[in-house]
Amino acid sequence: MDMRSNVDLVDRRPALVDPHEDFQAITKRVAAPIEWKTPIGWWLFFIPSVLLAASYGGSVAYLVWEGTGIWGINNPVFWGWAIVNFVFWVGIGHAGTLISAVLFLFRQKWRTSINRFSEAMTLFAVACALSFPTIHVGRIWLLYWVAPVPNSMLAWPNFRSPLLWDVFAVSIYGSVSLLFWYVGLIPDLATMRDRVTSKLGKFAYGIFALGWRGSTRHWRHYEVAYMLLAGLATPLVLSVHSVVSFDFAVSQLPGWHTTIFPPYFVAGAIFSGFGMVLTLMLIARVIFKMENIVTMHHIDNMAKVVLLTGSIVGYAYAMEFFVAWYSGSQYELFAFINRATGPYAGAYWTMVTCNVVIPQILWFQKMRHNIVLLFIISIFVNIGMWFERYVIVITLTRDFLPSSWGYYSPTFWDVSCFLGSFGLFFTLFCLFVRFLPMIAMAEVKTVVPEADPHPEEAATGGAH
Amino acid sequence: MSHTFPRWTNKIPTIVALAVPVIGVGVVFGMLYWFSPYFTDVGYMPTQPVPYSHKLHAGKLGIDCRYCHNTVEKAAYAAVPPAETCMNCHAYVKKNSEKLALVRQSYETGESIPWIKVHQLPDYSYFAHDVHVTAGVGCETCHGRIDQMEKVALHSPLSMGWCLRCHHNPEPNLRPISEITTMGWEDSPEAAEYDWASDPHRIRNNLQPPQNCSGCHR
Amino acid sequence: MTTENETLNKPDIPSRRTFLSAMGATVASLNTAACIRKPYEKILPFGQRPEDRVPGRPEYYATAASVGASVVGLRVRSNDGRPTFIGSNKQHPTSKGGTPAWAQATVLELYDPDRSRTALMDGASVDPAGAAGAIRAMGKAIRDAAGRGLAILTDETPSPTLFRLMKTLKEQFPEAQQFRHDEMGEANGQAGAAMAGIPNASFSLNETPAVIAIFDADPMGTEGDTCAFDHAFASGRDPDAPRKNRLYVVEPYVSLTGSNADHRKAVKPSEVPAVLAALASELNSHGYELPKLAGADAASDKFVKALAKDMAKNQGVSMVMVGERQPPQVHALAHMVNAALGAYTKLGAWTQSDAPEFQTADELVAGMKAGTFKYVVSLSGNPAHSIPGFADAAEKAQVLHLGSYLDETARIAKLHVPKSHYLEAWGDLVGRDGSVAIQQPLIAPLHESKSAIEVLATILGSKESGYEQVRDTHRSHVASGDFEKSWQVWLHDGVVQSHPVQRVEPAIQAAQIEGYPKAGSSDLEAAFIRDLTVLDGRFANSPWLQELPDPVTKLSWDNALLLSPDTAEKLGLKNEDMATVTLNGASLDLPVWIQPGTADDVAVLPLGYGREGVGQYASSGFDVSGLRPVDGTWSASGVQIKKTPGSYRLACQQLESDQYGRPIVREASQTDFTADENFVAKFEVMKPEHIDSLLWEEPVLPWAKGEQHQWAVSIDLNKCSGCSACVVACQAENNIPWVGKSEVLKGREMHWMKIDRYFKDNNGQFEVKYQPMGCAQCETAPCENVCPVGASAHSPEGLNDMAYNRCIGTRYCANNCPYKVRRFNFFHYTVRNDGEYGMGITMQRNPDVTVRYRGVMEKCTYCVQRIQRAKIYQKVNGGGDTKVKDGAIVTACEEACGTGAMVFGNMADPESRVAKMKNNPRNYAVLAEINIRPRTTYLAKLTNPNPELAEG
Amino acid sequence: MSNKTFGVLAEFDTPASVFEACEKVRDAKFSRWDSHTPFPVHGLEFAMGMGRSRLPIFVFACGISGASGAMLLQWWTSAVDYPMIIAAKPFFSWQAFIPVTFEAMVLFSAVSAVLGMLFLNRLPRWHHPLLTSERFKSASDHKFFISIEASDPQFDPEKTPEFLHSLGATYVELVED
Repeated sequence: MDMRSNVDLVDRRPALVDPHEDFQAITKRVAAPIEWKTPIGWWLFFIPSVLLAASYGGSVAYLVWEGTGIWGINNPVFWGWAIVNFVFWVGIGHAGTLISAVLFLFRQKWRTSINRFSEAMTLFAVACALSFPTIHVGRIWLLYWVAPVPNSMLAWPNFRSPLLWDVFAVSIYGSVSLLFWYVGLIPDLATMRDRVTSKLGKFAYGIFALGWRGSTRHWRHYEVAYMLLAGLATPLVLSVHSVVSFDFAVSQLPGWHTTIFPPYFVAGAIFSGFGMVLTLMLIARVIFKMENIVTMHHIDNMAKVVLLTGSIVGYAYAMEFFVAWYSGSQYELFAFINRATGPYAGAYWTMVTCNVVIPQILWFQKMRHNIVLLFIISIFVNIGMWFERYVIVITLTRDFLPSSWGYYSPTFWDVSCFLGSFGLFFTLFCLFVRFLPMIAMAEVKTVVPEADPHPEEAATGGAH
Repeated sequence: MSHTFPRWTNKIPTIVALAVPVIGVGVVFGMLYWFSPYFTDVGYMPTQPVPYSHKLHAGKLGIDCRYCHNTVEKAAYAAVPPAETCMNCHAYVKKNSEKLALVRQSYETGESIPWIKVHQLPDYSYFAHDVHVTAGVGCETCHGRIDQMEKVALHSPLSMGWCLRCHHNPEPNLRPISEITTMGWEDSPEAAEYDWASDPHRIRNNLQPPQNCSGCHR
Repeated sequence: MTTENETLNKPDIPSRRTFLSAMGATVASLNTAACIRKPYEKILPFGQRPEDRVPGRPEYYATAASVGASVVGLRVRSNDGRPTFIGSNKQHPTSKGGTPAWAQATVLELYDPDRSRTALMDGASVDPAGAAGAIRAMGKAIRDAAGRGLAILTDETPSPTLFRLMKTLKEQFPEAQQFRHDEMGEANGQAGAAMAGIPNASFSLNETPAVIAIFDADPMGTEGDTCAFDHAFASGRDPDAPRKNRLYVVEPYVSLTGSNADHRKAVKPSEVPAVLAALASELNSHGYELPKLAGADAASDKFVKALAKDMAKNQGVSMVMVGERQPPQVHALAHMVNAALGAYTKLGAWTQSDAPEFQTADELVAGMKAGTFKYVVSLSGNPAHSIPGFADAAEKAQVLHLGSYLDETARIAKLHVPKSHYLEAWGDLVGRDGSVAIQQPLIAPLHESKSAIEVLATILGSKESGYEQVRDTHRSHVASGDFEKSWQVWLHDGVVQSHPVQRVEPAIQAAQIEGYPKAGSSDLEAAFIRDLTVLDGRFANSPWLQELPDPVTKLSWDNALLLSPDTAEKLGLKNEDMATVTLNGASLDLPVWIQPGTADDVAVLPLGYGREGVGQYASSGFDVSGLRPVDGTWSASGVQIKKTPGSYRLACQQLESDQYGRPIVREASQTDFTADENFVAKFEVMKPEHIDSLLWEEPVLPWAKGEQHQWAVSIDLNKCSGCSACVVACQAENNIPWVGKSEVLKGREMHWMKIDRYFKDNNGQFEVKYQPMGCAQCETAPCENVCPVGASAHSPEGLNDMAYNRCIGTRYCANNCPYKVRRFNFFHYTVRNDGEYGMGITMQRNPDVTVRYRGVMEKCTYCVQRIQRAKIYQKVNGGGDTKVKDGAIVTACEEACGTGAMVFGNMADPESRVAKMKNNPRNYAVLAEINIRPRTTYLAKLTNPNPELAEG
Repeated sequence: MSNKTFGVLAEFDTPASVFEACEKVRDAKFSRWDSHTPFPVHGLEFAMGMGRSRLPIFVFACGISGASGAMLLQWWTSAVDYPMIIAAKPFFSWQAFIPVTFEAMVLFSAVSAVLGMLFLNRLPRWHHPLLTSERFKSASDHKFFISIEASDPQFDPEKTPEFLHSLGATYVELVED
């Protein structure tokens, strides 16, 4: 019987990886980017990123020295881009864990080619996200007061505050994602340890490989632990963006005080996350010649997810208006009409176009398979989702009393902090793709046909 | 081929596993003590421009606190007395003492004696002596045995937690109004069986020490 | 507390030393607010403590201040020798316990670093001795010349001592001449009164008229005894007032008075006389003996007819008022109308002023040009700027300038002497009703300054001590021997009881008035107005008043060319466009601001801004005085306005003027109210029973557990004229920084209290609604819930405490505040103020209020420092009774408010004023529907329209 | 390098072959042995005669303690130690405390899962004899191994390697300790 048929004998679907890849080939291909001499393309990304990241550091230093007044925030818009960026990054940070955890639980084997990649993205996005609420407070040197540690003031944090929930939710989300990502890395680190020749390499990979020996006795606990982490990360990923949405929903401001925020935020998060994964994946796949492992099949699936979540988000936009009208509260209704027609209508319609209209193109498979187009769409999704958060925050300009209405415009420092965070993100990302296996080798190997210890049963259709 | 890591490295995990919790707890409670006024402030004893001895005046001579700090019952500040007050006696007693030169000078020229502040609250917290005194909190309770201090030293941390503990539960620190300035009353036998609630001489028995922010921060 | 007053005039008063000690504390607070390591502090006790001085306990002294001839009685607080807050003197008859915004700001003016500090002789500074010598020398020279060639120029400050000294001067040296000029004065009014046969007398309003017709006057804002008028007006707005009043206003621009009108008619300045004439002739046809001036009836219309009818109906209790901006003839006619209506007999009294005879400014200039004057002694003001031609004529004379700033006059003066602030020098002031108040200093002069009295006395060669001079003036008023005793009483009360008042019965002859102005031209007219915050510019260097938004336009830090919407459209101008205004030769570029309610074809030009070389703040805005006609009239025709390229950003503090149909300011007419007492309920968005159905039970509401104090505020929108004195008072009391124009433009002003104002188009008639808005101490405060560190929590007495030193600055609370009354220190504004104002601002600061650090949220807590002080006082001195009496605590805003619009008190005490107000049917809470349960509630506004004019 | 033997190492080419080999080794009643694969081979642990991992119970316990600990902390700080009136809500407003409780639960269980796994696997162990074998490097790439330790009672320096050869090992070597 032909073990190289184009059908994955394990689950009778189109092969997840190019059937001509065997274990060794996979290892080679995945390890290649790390063993190559650094490609020019990498430097082209890395150097600008580092510069941007440095500018972020500079901006933050000036911010702490001078005060948050250097931003465009004012009364009534006390939260500006800082919070917009925070929610934007947290949102992006969702796809990773979702792909790894949820798809893992649902036994979606196609995830194996992209989960490592998107988990890394999650981590770096969350790192950027965490930086914003940290620097946006007025007295950053007292931020430790949010931690419930005994002190000589006998004072404790206020656990009723959504912001405190946020502190816990996002930081814990970050830590758990890190664990999840690292646990997944251990076997591949071992692989690298066994491949590298340099002393430093052996040492570095050796340390983090923890002396992994691929022992079945280890795999046994390892698989359970990984399963449990996936099981925990799944509710976590849903809770985090719900909690983030509470920052707005728990307040009583028109346009913020909405019960649909949690689901709507989560959908938006997945949407933006997949958008970002696509953006990065499409680049990396080309630069590092991963077409055989990250196949059209994967890309097509991701495009479908984008289409689905994008439509959910669109539905939420519509629903907001309905609820605002149905609530009978003149403040609510005004807030939403003002979004679409007020001084910031531009931002609103940008959001709608990028998030709802443009993704509809993906109904057509032809489009889903057009890499360039897909890339452009993914960029639009990123833009649109940033504007979604901007639109929400900017609702502050017109709340209850017309006497307190105002306007908001960002300053140079708002922009520099925002761009700077991208610098941080891409710097980390470049380092990741250069020094760590960006695809989970061990996992990919499990979905290769030869991975099955009972080929003959499989061939004769033996059940599993 | 040789090992990348020597054998002893296998012990590291055990060591870390044992050390981390210890260090963690250590840091938290270390900060709680070494970063708090209990450690940083208590015992602060600067040398004053005039070597005035409370031990002598308040202790040996038994001058009542209110003779000099005469605003303690009617104002927030228990004011440091003007040189005038010193001169009431020292115009006759030790009139030529070197130590008193500064006092005499201050009395004549009106220039202030630059006393160094010992009991120093941050400017965002407001303390009123008068209300505490009328509630029956003795000098000793916060300032300690002044009558035994040659140089005045800080007796209490004056930290928020320290204040609050008494505001949560003032009873143990209350004494008869007549004993306000008595030093050493806390250790005396009558302190043991004193029941503030049934004291007929108290001006008021309905104490409600504030525990909300604006009680002290304005 | 009065025993110390003597010590104040003795040379050795302990002022500067106590500053230093206080300084230590305040400066240190800047560091400690950040919880950085404690700084090293010293205690600086007195060498000999003044009697009754308790360190740290504030003391209060009665004194008085004046602008023009308007006197305000004050009760000033002093902390350790530093005047820190201007309170109101409830006993003063002409201010009736009110304080205008400018009076509140004078406490900062005292410490203004731009005040001139040393005397200048020919521009070179001289030591105090030298200056005194120079004045004495000049005095000697003058006396030797028997006063020949002496011109004394003063403003309208009504000081009996000054009057006495001038009279003695005139007696001793008949050839000496005395002139008077005051931009805030009432030259036209006095001329008009003289025409009508009541020279040198003043009218004081004692009770509210039933019908008030204002002709281009602003008795609430910038003219006359504003507090007295506000008080009288407010007393007639209550539904249960013995006499309700109705306010008609005819004016070219929206004055503060106009913004409170029941009926308002916007006409060009030159048309105002015609309207009054029309009213006169209408009244004539109602049988009053009043002239029918030529063409008067032409100006008559529905408004005038209704007004006349209304006045006739209220015979004796209705009156007209004409403003300083109108020529004397119009005033004269007004007096005739009032006499005919019998207003002067019932509503108030005329008092004979004991001021000497004065000549006018242009006579002075003429004399100077002619070289008649060798010595010109300018005791006040800045004549080189305010009197056209003075500067050029000055070369011929030696000018002695007594002034607070090194202004235009100081620069041309032979000898400039710094002028003492009224908080630094002895003086006295007589009000329009003849009541006299003693000005007692709270502090020795900070700089080498002299008061007008001292300078004049020196020139006269009399006793140079202002203290002695003032005492001499009033010694005679005490019949019996114990002058000292009554002197103490006067100082304590702030009013001289036994001062003789000479009332006059106005004998107004109903003759024809010569040269009554004819109806106005058809072209564009300019109207120069006094600014509502900096007045004529004398307070232009006060950052508080610069940042205080104009109650009507809400502009701060600038003046602008105000135009009506139609006129602006006609000229193709919109907000913040630059326009060139050309008027008799002179021209000026300034920005445009469209103000609804302004009369068409009128260019309104507020005075007092853009003063170069006075101080760091005075230069902001545009100096329109250059456009003003040389004769100093207040309006002129023949203005050209054309758009010029470029635009200019104006710092407007309220960008929306419409209520968008939201029930924020609730109002009804008196008649509708009597028809339905509970009309406010009609506005409710949600039914109370729906609001109260909560998800959680409320076990921790301590106010449900019989706490004896429950603080609350009630604001009667009927009584609030929008004067904004409370805003400045709040700023002074609570160490609120100013942020400057650039920050205001970003929307970062720090005022804890703001006066929201909304415009309303009441079928064609332009109306303004005011609503004071500060933290309402919501019981279910949205801000508290969201603070991650619990920096904002409730006190059991219902206060929404804000612990500045716990705040880490997430700003979530401010986002979640439905009233947006929380203020954030985006920058270190405190330190910025210190940088600009130096030690001055630190001296003014209230030691009982924390100075806030950068990155910290702040807001109103009902002056919690005053609450705590009163509670502690009660606990210490109450002998077991810890319940604070109603009225024992007065918040800063309440203290500044003369009309009693704002009442703070204990809700839990059913007898308290505030509890009673909460039971008033007009009581309502803004945004009650979101169940925040504000402790600050409002009494709905009641208008009193004339039924005949009500329907459009 | 000491001459003490750690054990014998046998190399296999396919998952299938190592799977069968493991079953045989298991039936031969070896106790101190192990198999090494570059990825978890489906069901191999059962082929080696091992049961399910007990990790989940441990994780569950930690999760519960994390959750209850968090709720306890919130209750004590805001209702007992220093109760403050916040927006007129109950001192112990448990509804508002749920998010933090949940997050703590997740954190505790996640950390315990990882630490528990490392503990049960006695990892990290950087120094291990097998890591010295050149051939063994491919255990993390494409080869499959069975190692039988010398400390196993049935171990015999001659017989055991032959036994492994007989199971179809493509290569067998002795590993020094």
